[in-house]
Amino acid sequence: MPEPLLDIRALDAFYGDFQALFGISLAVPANSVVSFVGANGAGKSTLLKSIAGLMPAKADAITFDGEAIGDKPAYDVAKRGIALVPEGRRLFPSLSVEENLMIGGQLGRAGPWSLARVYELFPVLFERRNTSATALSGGQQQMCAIGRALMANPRLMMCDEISLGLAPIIVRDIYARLPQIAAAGITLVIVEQDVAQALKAADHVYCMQEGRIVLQGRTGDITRKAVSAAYFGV
Amino acid sequence: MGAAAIRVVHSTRSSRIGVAGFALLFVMLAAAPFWAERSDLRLLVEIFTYVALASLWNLLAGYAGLVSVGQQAYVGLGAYILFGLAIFAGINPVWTIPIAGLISAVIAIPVAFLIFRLRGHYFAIGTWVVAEVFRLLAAQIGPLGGGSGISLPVATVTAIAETRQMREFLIYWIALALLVVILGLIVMLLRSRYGLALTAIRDNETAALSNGVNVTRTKLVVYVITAAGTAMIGALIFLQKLRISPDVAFSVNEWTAFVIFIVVIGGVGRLEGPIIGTIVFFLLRETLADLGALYLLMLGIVAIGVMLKAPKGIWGYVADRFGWELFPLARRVERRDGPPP
Amino acid sequence: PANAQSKVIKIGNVSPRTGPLAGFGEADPFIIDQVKGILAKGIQSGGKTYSVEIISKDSQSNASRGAEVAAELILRDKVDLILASGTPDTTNPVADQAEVNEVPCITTNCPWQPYFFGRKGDPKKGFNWTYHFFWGLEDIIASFTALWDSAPTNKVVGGMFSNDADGNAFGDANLGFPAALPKAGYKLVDPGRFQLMNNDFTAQISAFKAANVEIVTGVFIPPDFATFWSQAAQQGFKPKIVTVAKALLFPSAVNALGERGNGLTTEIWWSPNHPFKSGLTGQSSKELADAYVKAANRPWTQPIGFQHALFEVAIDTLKRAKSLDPKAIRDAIAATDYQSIVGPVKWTGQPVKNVTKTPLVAGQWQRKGANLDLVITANKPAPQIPVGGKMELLS
Amino acid sequence: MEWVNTIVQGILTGGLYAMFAAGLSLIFGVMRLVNIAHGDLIVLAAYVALVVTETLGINPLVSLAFVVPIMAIAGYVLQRTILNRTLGDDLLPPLLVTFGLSIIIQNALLEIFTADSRKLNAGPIETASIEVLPGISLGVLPLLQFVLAVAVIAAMQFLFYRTATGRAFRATSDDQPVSQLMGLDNRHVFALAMALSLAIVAIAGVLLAVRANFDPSIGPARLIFGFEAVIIGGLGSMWGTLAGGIILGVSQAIGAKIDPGWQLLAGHLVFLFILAIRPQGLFPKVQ
Amino acid sequence: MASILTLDGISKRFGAIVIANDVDLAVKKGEALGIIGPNGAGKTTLFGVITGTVPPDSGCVTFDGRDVTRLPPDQRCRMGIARSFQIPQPFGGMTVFENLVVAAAFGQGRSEHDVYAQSHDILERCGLAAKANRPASSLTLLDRKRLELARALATAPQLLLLDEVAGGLTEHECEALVDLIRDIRKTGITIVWIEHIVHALLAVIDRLVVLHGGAFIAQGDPQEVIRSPQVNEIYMGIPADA
Ligand SMILES: Nc1ncnc2c1ncn2[C@@H]1O[C@H](COP(=O)(O)OP(=O)(O)OP(=O)(O)O)[C@@H](O)[C@H]1O
Ligand SMILES: Nc1ncnc2c1ncn2[C@@H]1O[C@H](COP(=O)(O)OP(=O)(O)OP(=O)(O)O)[C@@H](O)[C@H]1O
Ligand SMILES: [Mg+2]
Ligand SMILES: [Mg+2]
Repeated sequence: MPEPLLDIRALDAFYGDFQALFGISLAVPANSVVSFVGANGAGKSTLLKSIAGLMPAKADAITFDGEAIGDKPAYDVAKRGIALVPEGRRLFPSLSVEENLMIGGQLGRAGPWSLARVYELFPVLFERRNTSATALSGGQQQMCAIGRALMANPRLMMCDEISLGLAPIIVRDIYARLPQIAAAGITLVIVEQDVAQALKAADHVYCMQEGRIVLQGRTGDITRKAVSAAYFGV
Repeated sequence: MGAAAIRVVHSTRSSRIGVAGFALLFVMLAAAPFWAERSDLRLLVEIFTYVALASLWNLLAGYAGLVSVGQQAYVGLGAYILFGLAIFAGINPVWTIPIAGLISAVIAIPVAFLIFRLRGHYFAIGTWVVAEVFRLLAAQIGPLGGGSGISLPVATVTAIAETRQMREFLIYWIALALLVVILGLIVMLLRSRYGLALTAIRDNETAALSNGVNVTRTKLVVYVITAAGTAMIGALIFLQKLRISPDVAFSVNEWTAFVIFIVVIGGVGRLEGPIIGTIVFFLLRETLADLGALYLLMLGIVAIGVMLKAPKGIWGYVADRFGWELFPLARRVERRDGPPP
Repeated sequence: PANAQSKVIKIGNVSPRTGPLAGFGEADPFIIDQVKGILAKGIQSGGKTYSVEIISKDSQSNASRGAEVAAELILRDKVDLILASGTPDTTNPVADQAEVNEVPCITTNCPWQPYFFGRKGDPKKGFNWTYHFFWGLEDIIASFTALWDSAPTNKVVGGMFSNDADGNAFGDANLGFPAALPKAGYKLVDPGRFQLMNNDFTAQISAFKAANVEIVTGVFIPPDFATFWSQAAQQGFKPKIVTVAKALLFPSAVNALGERGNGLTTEIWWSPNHPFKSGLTGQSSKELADAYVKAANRPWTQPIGFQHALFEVAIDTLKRAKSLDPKAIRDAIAATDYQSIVGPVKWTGQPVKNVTKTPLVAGQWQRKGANLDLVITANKPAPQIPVGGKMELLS
Repeated sequence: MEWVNTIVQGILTGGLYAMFAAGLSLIFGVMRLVNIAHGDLIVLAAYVALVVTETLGINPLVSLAFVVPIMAIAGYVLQRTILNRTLGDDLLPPLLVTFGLSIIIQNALLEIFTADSRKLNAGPIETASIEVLPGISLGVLPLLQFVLAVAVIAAMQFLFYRTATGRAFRATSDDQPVSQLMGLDNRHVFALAMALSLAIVAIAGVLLAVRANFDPSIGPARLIFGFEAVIIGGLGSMWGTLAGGIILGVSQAIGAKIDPGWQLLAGHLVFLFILAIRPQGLFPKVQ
Repeated sequence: MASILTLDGISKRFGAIVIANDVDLAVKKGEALGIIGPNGAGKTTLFGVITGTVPPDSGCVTFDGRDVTRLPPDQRCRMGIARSFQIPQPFGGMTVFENLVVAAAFGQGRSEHDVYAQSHDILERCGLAAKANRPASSLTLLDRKRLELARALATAPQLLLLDEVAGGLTEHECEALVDLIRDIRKTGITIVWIEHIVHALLAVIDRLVVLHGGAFIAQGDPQEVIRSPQVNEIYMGIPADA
């Protein structure tokens, strides 16, 4: 097996006294699509935040491209090519749509994604490029958030519930484009509630429950039923 | 599970101890004229006024989310009303205190309509400007000394009571009574529907509106009550100081900044905060004030230090650490069939 | 111990040591040191020897703090006599506290009208416990007009009075400049009271230009005067004489104006050239000023004399007091007849009860080498004080 | 003509207020930080200029070459060590900390420099003036100050809305964790903003020191006008801040013309009036 | 049956974006109406117009026979209009129970003590009773959504406006939610529900409207509307071969 792009070993995470992750270990190979499913509060978002450097962790708990980054601050992690589309979009309200995208690209990492490519992916953003990001509807905001992450030309992109609040047509659209994004050389980590969607999009799926991984496998080897069983903890 | 199966409790064990403690403290303080020195009485009056000012500001900022840096407007207003009525209408200064509260409440209403249009930082600066306007207007009232200020005629002061001692006792008791009334009112207000509404507004104004809370009226009530209370305290303070001038009566440092220090050091948004904060403030002042510039320098350092090390204030730190609460406001649900509290 | 305690006399002193008025109190440590040296062996009073304890507090240039520390001195430290100095912001609140708490009090360094009327004093009754010595508005008007009389002008005066205790007193319609100047043959242009810390004096400058004003007078704080004075130049207003109080008191403020400070005129309460000696230390004015300059390594200032005189009067009083009873001390103050470093101090009921006056002259800041020096140029109201030069016109 | 003069001079005073407000506006826009110590920092800059001019014997305007970088570094350090730790949704911590800072600066200056009134001498330029119309002379110094204010504000506006740094400022001000995800070190970005703010403070401080006497206690007096200018202009709008300053300056001049007692009052009343009509200020850029 | 809510000629635009252009809508008492539409169509804004947080440019809103166009949100809430927010807006510093008490006491204009029992009942129905004493800020997304719903219910509404309450829920959670909303319906409360999870919506509503380009481009029987080619094209996007 080739050296994984992202290697997580015994990762714990805490909110004050509350432990949200318990010794998570996993490896994400380069150019793969990995998805996480799990009930609300399972710790999926926390896992992504830990990888992105927004939660304190031990240095060697997270290795990216051979380097220990567990203790690095978020801005440093971002520079190494990890992008996160955060849960709840979190656009910058005082920036216009275009500026939101541009700030995503401000690290200046080389790669295929540019303003033009993002507008091509989401034409509505082009139409609204000069309005304030707060004036976008929920769905438009989600597109903008994805575009913003793409603008960084990341090697690893993590999407936290990107289909949340989107019209079915858009969800379909985004998932239809994921292979395209993956093909451009971006490794994808997706958190998704819709098990069917997750199984369809990913090569490998992890099921989380109460801060632990309870089931994992290649999407070909794992049945939807098994996932559901793990999912509901039955 | 039926409706009868739950009950809602306010108090905790520490709070019951707290209430008993306060009752005892009140009795002791009420008897202070019989055990304390003249200088202690005066210091206590000053402490009471600061506890009251801080508690009122805490109600406004900590509970209603109205961070005002212009409460000196009402301290000064109350004081000027006292001086005006005592000097020109010949009213006994003691009686002008409640009148000052009433008049200020009335004046606070139009002011509120103006500044309630502002939010957050803008509100803060707006209140400050209003206080400046009050100060500059006071400086234009010639009969009250204009910008020079004026002293309360000795005869007016001596007319308060027959002897010097009686006068000092009377002022002490008035201060204590005013403090107890203000604190009591705040506790009652916060435990009432208004308290709930206030916390809701502070947490999320849009949601509060959409859940039927009349946001403007709730804020107005708090603002007006605070204005009235602050004005009465202002009148009392200047009855002690005997001399008034616009710069002093409407001093942003003395009546608002120090008050904010006190509340934040003690713990904002907690009833105990202003009391703890005042004690710390006076301890510092009593020990260091003679150092002049160095004292103020140290005060600044203490304020910054507390803010950085214990952002919830001293009481916030203690309460989180040990789960103490002397005036619990939270409503806890308990099941009747569950374990006893 | 009770016996030992009764042998201590406590003097409380309140002055502005920090804040905008700190210049007034800056000599206090020096003076208190000097006085303590002299009193090392205590003082004789009513046949007994007492040691003297001086407790000095800072009013922070703030009337509210002034009242507070005065109350502390009276109630907690139980001082026998309380002193205060340095503008009405300190003298008045302290005197008010002394009056209602029935403690004898002596104050200075504040014109007597803002002291007396600012405290709602009644000239017929006066006060029971509080005494003041300094000069008054009539003196400053007299010395200013004497100064102006010495040079040819059109006698049109522009008045700049701030809306504070001093400015309102100077600009008072009955007691101040507006009433007195016409009587002295001058025409006053008074645009109105301005608020402190002003950034723009265009309105006043325009009014003065329009009225062809040649003399400017009034009361300023230093930053306001500097603003006014540079705006005047920028807007082409060139008066012949500028005589203002307060802003030109301290050498630092005048020297800060650079060349534009040369030729400005002001009132002089006390200077090293005053022909008075301290009844306590025997120092002449010159000797006192020199001692201060040596000890503090700072230029002499006018308040020094008065701060010193305040302690002189206090000690004289205590020596004469029949007992330490407040009334006895108060009576001793009333009976004072003392030669101080700022001149004789004796409360005779003139100009009003509880107030007595010291002589006042006027002079000009003139360049002497690297620094500006304050030279007495008009002494008509107090001929006993010698003039040191002649006033030069500004333009 | 007298009225024209009144208004023109009022506009120049407005330049002074805009200069005071520019640094405030910047950090208010970026960090929502109400800096109560701003006035005292201006005075601090004036003292730094005093020390620089006295030790090097140079003209105060030349001393800017030293004072600006010194203050900028001070701002960077101040933000990194203290102010960064107070930022958040709550407006109280920064309010309190900057108030604490204000009394610390005032009293430290008092301890070091005493209460003496000081002034910097810039030479003949201080009293120089140009007569633009008969009866209307404009002081060269106020004019210079006005021009500098406009230049500073134009530069700020450009920086804020046309450059990557400005974008970083705004993004970080909106959402700190997410801006970190974009590779921005929020502590550094804020410190840069404060450094820039204090660089402007340095200019304001030197101009203040040349314009009039200063002592350790005069900082807060003009602070409120700075806040008013920022708010009248609207959050995040630099040109708005300039407009706010001018509106204040002119209203005060007109007030003073009616009665000097109404000078400051007129400015405040106009401020309240504008806010009553437009609570978000005249040209808000940010909600 | 009488209309409980009518929108008459409502127009609203933000700059160049037209949210509503002379829109009419009548909601019958007891009805369950679904609203779908592309992202940004203006569905949430429409809720704002109904509840009073967004003033319409023109047109009028009638509720229960009264013109409420000029009334503030709190008053409309007390009249019986309740909403849940698309992005949950809990009172974070209060406990879950207190959140409910606020809604019940002020939404119904009753005294605090009178609503304790009722508030607790609603918490149980919404599956939040176990967390009653937890601060609302500590809730997960699902629980926040439940709290939104519970608070809206606590105001004892006649008309309940739900904005994407099913978004982000797992299938299982979603089913439970649908059951809950069905139960609410049974108590006679009129429901207007905006949702992108179409299958959840279809399980509850009687009528579906589609908002697009400032107008309702389709309305009627949910199944028919959803299958119409127009809706498929702009909203569902099911490829022809699926
Ligand atoms: N800021 C926080 N403070 C305290 N606890 C938190 C915080 N954020 C999350 N938690 C807790 O951590 C646990 C994991 O939360 P997380 O958001 O990672 O779950 P999730 O799997 O992403 O759920 P969801 O599907 O709701 O997004 C939950 O129990 C949650 O209550
Ligand atoms: N305050 C505002 N100022 C300007 N434009 C706004 C404002 N609020 C909303 N909009 C715009 O109005 C349109 C409708 O927004 P709204 O949130 O109502 O859409 P929606 O139909 O609820 O979308 P979604 O399904 O994504 O939640 C969007 O294009 C949005 O950008
Ligand atoms: Mg999540
Ligand atoms: Mg919506």
